[in-house]
Amino acid sequence: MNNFEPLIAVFSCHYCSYAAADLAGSSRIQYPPNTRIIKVPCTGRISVNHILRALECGADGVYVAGCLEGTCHFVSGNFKAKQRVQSAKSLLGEINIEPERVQMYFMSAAEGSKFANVAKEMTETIKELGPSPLKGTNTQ
Amino acid sequence: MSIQDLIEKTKVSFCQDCGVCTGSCPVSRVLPGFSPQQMVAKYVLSSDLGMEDEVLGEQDVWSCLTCALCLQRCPSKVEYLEFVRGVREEAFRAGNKITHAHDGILQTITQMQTSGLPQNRTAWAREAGTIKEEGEYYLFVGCVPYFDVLFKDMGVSPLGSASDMLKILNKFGIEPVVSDEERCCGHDMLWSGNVDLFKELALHNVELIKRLGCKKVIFGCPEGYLTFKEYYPLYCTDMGLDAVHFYDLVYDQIQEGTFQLSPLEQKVTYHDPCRLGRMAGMYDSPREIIASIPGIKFVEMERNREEAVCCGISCWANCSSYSKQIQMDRIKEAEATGADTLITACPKCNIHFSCALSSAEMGLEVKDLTQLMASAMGI
Amino acid sequence: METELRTGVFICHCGINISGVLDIEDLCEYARTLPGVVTVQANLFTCAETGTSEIKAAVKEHDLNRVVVAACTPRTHEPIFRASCQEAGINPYFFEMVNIREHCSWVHRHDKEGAQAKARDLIRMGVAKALFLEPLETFRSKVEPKALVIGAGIAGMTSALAIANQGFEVILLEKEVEMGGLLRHLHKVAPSDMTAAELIGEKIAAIEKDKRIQCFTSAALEEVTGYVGNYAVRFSCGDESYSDKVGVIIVATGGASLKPVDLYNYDGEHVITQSELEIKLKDGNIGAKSIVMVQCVGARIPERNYCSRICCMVGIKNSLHIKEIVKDAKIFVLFRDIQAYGVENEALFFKAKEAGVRFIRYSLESPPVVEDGKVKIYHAGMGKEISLPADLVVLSTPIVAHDDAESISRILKVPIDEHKFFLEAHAKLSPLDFATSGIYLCGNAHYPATVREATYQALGAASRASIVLSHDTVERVGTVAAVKEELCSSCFACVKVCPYQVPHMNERGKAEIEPMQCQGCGICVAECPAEAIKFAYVSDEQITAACEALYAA
Amino acid sequence: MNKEVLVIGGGIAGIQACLDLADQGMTVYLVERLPSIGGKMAQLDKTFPTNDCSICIMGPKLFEVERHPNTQLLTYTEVEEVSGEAGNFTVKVRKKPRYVEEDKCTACGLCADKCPVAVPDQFNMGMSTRKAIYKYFPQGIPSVYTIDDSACRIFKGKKCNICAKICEAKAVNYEQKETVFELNVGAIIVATGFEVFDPSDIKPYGYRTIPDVITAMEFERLLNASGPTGGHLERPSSLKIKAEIRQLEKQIKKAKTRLKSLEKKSEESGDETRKALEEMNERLPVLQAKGASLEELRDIAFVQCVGSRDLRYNAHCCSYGCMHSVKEAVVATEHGSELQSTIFLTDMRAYGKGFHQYCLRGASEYGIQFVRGRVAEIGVGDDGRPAVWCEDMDTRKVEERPFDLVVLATACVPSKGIENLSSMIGFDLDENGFVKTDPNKPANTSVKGIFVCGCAEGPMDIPSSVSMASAAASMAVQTVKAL
Amino acid sequence: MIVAERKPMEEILAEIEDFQKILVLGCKGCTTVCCSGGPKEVETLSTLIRMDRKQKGKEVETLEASTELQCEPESVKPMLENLANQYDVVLSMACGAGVQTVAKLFPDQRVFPALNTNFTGMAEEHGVWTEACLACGDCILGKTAGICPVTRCAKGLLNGACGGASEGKCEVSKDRPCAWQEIYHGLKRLNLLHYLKEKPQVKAWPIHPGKVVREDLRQEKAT
Repeated sequence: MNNFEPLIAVFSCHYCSYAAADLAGSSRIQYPPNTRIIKVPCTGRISVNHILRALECGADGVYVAGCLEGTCHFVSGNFKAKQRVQSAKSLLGEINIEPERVQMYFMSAAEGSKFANVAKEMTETIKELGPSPLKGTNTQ
Repeated sequence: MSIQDLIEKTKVSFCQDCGVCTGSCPVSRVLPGFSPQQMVAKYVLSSDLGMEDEVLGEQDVWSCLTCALCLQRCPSKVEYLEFVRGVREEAFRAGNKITHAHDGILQTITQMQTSGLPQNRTAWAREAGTIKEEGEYYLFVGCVPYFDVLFKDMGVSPLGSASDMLKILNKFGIEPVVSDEERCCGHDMLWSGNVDLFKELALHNVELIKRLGCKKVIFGCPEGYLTFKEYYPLYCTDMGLDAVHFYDLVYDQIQEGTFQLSPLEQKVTYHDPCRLGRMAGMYDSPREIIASIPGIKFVEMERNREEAVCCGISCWANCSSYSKQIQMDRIKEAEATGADTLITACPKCNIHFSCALSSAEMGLEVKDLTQLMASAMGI
Repeated sequence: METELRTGVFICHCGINISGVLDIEDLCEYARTLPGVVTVQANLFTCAETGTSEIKAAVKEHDLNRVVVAACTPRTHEPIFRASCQEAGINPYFFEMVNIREHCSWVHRHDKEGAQAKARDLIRMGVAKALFLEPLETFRSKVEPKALVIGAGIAGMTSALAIANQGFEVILLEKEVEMGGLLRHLHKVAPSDMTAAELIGEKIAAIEKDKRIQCFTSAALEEVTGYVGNYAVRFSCGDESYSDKVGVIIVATGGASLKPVDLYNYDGEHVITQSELEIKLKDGNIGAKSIVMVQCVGARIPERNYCSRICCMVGIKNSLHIKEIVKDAKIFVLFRDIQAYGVENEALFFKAKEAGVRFIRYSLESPPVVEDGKVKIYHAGMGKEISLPADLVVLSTPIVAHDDAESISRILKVPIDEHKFFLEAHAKLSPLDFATSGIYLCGNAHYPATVREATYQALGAASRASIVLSHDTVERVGTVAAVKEELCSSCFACVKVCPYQVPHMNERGKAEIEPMQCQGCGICVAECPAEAIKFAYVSDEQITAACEALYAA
Repeated sequence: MNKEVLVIGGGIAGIQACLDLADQGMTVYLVERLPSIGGKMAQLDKTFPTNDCSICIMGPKLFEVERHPNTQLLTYTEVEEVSGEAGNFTVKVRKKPRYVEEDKCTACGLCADKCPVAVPDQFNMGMSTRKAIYKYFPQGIPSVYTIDDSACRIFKGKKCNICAKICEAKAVNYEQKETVFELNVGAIIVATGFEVFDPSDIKPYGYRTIPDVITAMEFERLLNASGPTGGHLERPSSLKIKAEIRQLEKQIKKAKTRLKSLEKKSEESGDETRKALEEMNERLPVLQAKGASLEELRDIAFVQCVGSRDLRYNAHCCSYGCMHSVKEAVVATEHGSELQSTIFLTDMRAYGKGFHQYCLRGASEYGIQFVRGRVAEIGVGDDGRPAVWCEDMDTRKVEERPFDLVVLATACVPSKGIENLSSMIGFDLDENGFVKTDPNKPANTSVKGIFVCGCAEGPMDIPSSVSMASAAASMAVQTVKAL
Repeated sequence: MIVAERKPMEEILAEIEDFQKILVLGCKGCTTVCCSGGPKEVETLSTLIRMDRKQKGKEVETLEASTELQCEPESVKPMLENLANQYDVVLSMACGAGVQTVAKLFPDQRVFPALNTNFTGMAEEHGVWTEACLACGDCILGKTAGICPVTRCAKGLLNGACGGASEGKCEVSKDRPCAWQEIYHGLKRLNLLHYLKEKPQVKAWPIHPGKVVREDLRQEKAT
């Protein structure tokens, strides 16, 4: 599938990764346009259902981008997010959908280039994995 | 004066290693490897480390035209010229000599004047106009007579413009004193590092003029004027004389409108000599004189006034292909203005430009400002 | 819910920042097809007065109850548009902002249709989310009129005095035995020529005299909880532990000068640092005639790629002081770029040159080589390597962050950058604030600064802090979680996961969240097995709506 | 206790001081002599080191100053007289008439469209024109129009009042008079900023004589979307040619219509206009050919320390020149990726937070070349493009390098009105003309109760101005509270 | 409370393989508290089912609901009645009692358990539960310092330690403390060691299924 352009949902937190995305923007660091950011106050706000819902609604890949461990603005939000991403991956494994479609990343507000690299890297991995097995009619 | 004191006096330590001097220097544009900034840095460091003799023998210091463009543009106001002059003194004392042009004939003439040989400097003056034995004004003739003899074949007549000057002075009712005992003003010696000879000449001239009872010394040649005005006081105490440039006198007369000039249908441009413009600060008198000639069309060169470029040679030394290139650039710049005559106010520039023109078929003609005025005054 | 959802979409050109890459007309066209959208307008500068008044007019004209703006980042511009919605008469939280500049036009310049498709998706998601926006109110909480200042260097002391002078109490913590920070080791402070000892002596005397300042030396900050206006702080001083309530916190923990271990064979005797030179200057004997200073030692190099701003001026100042003591000292300063910015510094630079201090430039690729008694360096003037006599070599090293910066950042939950300097809210326009409201910073803790800069940064931080202290309440916006008691299964999950221990069981045996204390992170909302906690600011319905709008079938 | 404070100057420093004071409950008068606040920062396109768009990060603050309950914005106003002492200053201010009612004007811009008079626009450094009735800049606050009485025909005795007729809000009022009123304040903060040094008397640089030699601020406006070329980078020389072509085409059209009307009246004087028409028709293709031959802007030179670190003009360093040029080179590359920038400098002064990395990235990712050596002379090469003479201190080569555009990073000099303000109030100035302060009390001037912040005190970058503004605010509050 | 855990997905999917309309029925009681069968987990399970079916291209319709107490007919009956014929099968996320109540109320309705009921347990920390009570019907906790030897001792000995423990840890596995040593320490603390000397216990193990009848509460059947 060479010209397959994956659709990747990104849950990013207002204080760190959203700010990093802004910095990537103001520093004009180019990266593929496959990511769609959904802003939340903290990645701790994201539950397993949101991740599964995003996949079900047509995303080929989902990643949650939180603050560097230990610097989360809300102390433990990114740990909870990491646990929930891990549980979503194992659930997907159970219904044999590739767990690599869901990832957790950590970055600080000052790492614009890291945000861009993560976007590039995730687009590449999902391109290799191919379109989401759920592709077909969008049920709901 | 040791280089350390020289650095102190001329504030060379302020140098910001910025290279504006080299970027402006006409010589470094044609002579690769010549960088005034590097030269300064080398002398400063070697004197700091006490290795002065290692660098005093270098030739670069002589390539500098001492045209003061770098002094005028230096953002740290380093007195670059005084520094070069001081270094040349030290170099000269260490036996490092400037390479003379024209097989050193000019330098020999200056040398001979100190040996008391009687000179017939004033014969032309008696024919051209009336001069006096003593009086208020003294006309400093300088080396013009010698130039006349040496460079006759080049179509220049330095004495011609000197006699025109005398005639014009007489027209103004000034009968200056001219003396055979006058010696070369010593400008070339000062800038070639031979400061002892310069002192000797300076003291002699000052003593002569004072003996003749004159108060004001009129100069036609910018180098004499500058040397007498700025550098004689450094070595002669209580001179009691002040130097007056011929063009300033003419300028005063124009202001009073005492004489009429007949129209001249010519398109001219004017070259500011370094000694007169940048170093002595006279830009306007020559231009006023040209402007006062009715019918004349005056157009400025691209690089004029304090931005003017040197005529390529100084102290009759280091005349080489690079000086020719500087001259040709300057002449091309003059031609580009569409003028048919390039007016100069310095006998040396006149000679150098004529020399460059002689070997190239250019429509441009070089003329001395005094001669231009004389023809406008029907002399 | 309202009668009928009427959404207005406003798409911004932002000059050419957005329209340079995205086709605004096409986006407007597309937005009109979205459910609930009543009017779509494009604007050259939506954030300008013309733009906001256009929004207000559109709200009135089409009586909109939802506003979506597709422009730049909400982090800077959401407040403007919220204020416009409020003035237009709708709740400021019926507003959704879509970022099609930083996240789209600026970063996908090379793939125009990919960017266009992304912009359309983002607008669709914004409009879908807007349909589920809910109105929010603001809360008020009391402000403790007291400040905590961490670090009693020149910066800490200055801000403590400034806050006290404005009539508020201050707790000043210093981890060392005595106050003064880096200045304790300095001889003189350029250019005022006042000795460092006098300067800090003055400040310490003022602090001891001021009853409103409680000063604790060899103190350590243990724990900080709470929020702006209401921080509970616990610190130990010696072996006693104290806890108190403060309204604001100022981080003035300063920095340390790098020990140039195995650089230019530093031995602390013939090859010393500038601070060691300061001690020699204090005793007035240098014991050396020819001195070579080397700038940028351990700075502006790949592993520490920042310029420490003040070491050039320290070098120049000390070279002048040496010249005062040893008239004919021969001083060479080997530099890469002299940071003598501004009026005073440049004047001092000229003064040093005038006094005969020589400056020689070297490049990162060919640094000087320090051997005993001499320093070898390539000299551009001589066109070759020369060797400078040096019976004393002084290395100018950069200011680096203290090693306890990380622990302070964890206690206060404030970010630090890769060099461990504290990260300010905005590099240009809020250099003295943290993103967390109520916490401020100044001096070397933020970035190396001269004494003059540290002083005005400290005064500035005091002013920023006094903004909170000068009001007796601070406002909190209603972006908080709330429990729907009828759904709660009293499983205590929320009580256990909340990082701020805000939820608790109320007398009816159901979970309850105190709105003032809730920080609005949403961790409990996602954890609650009974989906009983509602978060009006970012509700599940909004997130699900955004997910559903991800993929246009 | 008089809780009122006067802030003089509406640049970023004045705005920050005003907001800090207002947020602490003081009543603040912000006096700005131009029609809108924003100062020099409003003229910037982007800012270093974050590449934020300058007006985007400043806009919210402009709104806040206008909206804040404790602030009173006095634009187009100058301070006339100051008397009294700390805690009780009486200040006389004169508000120039805008001839537009501030409360009625909705800044719709209709009047400007119709206004027949066009004059050089100072906000765009004179590179474009604005009408006699104008808004200082699009996001300007207060968002109202102003009539420039030195340009408007009404004030030259001619009849015009087009703008009054067209204005739906009936906001135009030619009879508006200047108002003078007195303020009684406890403290004053001087935030009058700086002027950009005019390099026209540095003859070797040929500013004004060589069209493609411009100042950094002019280049900033060329980069900006609301600038003279809408953000499209173009050389002033090609702009001039294009303007001439437009002018010529307009004249040809006018001549054609006049010719037609003359022939209708069958008078013989038609041939004189016909001759002029032919002559113009000949000149047009020549100009058009020249216009077509202009290739895109490729090579840009940035000349550092123009009038700075120069004992002949300003001994001090402008503190932001190096970073400003690197930023402009970086931003320029966005406008056309094949642009190549070269910066001629002596010391690279990137001393602030994130500055050094920014310059490293400028060199590695944006291909900026740094030449160690100050520019000596800018002449015109034989291909008509500006050529820069300089000695490269690393390679020692002296050469003339041609460029399409030369940007002069000019010095920072004290603002025009600072002398009479200092004589009016009595605070001292240092020998360079900036406000004199004691390093240990950086925000205090020599007069009690009068404080200073931003570039009025000395050249500094934006973060320092903002910090110092808050410092001045703190000192003002401390002084007022202590009395 | 009753602690239960979700069955592996593959087992669940196999159970409901040939059904189209699936009612995923959570319980807001114990399985919500132990985060295995609450409304959130119901949604997770039904999403996974839909995703799985979609992946296989097979039709499915999922219905989500949660009873207050699935072991209480009054809570189950009305809900399932008004959802009648909207589903072919009930996938219950309640404990065993819930599943049986549904099965009992709707005998011809296929009901599948989505969870495995583990034990009646107590919460150690968020996300960690340990077994506490076996419902033996004859509680002796009063005499064992509140530590039940039946569930806390690996072998469920009633009359004292087996003697295999070392350093207080059971010989079965290192992380399990020996119940009887803990009981000894507890009693010592409460100086009730004399309970250990009492005559050995004999447990009257209940016969399943146990039944509790509270005559004081029983509603007379309307005659």
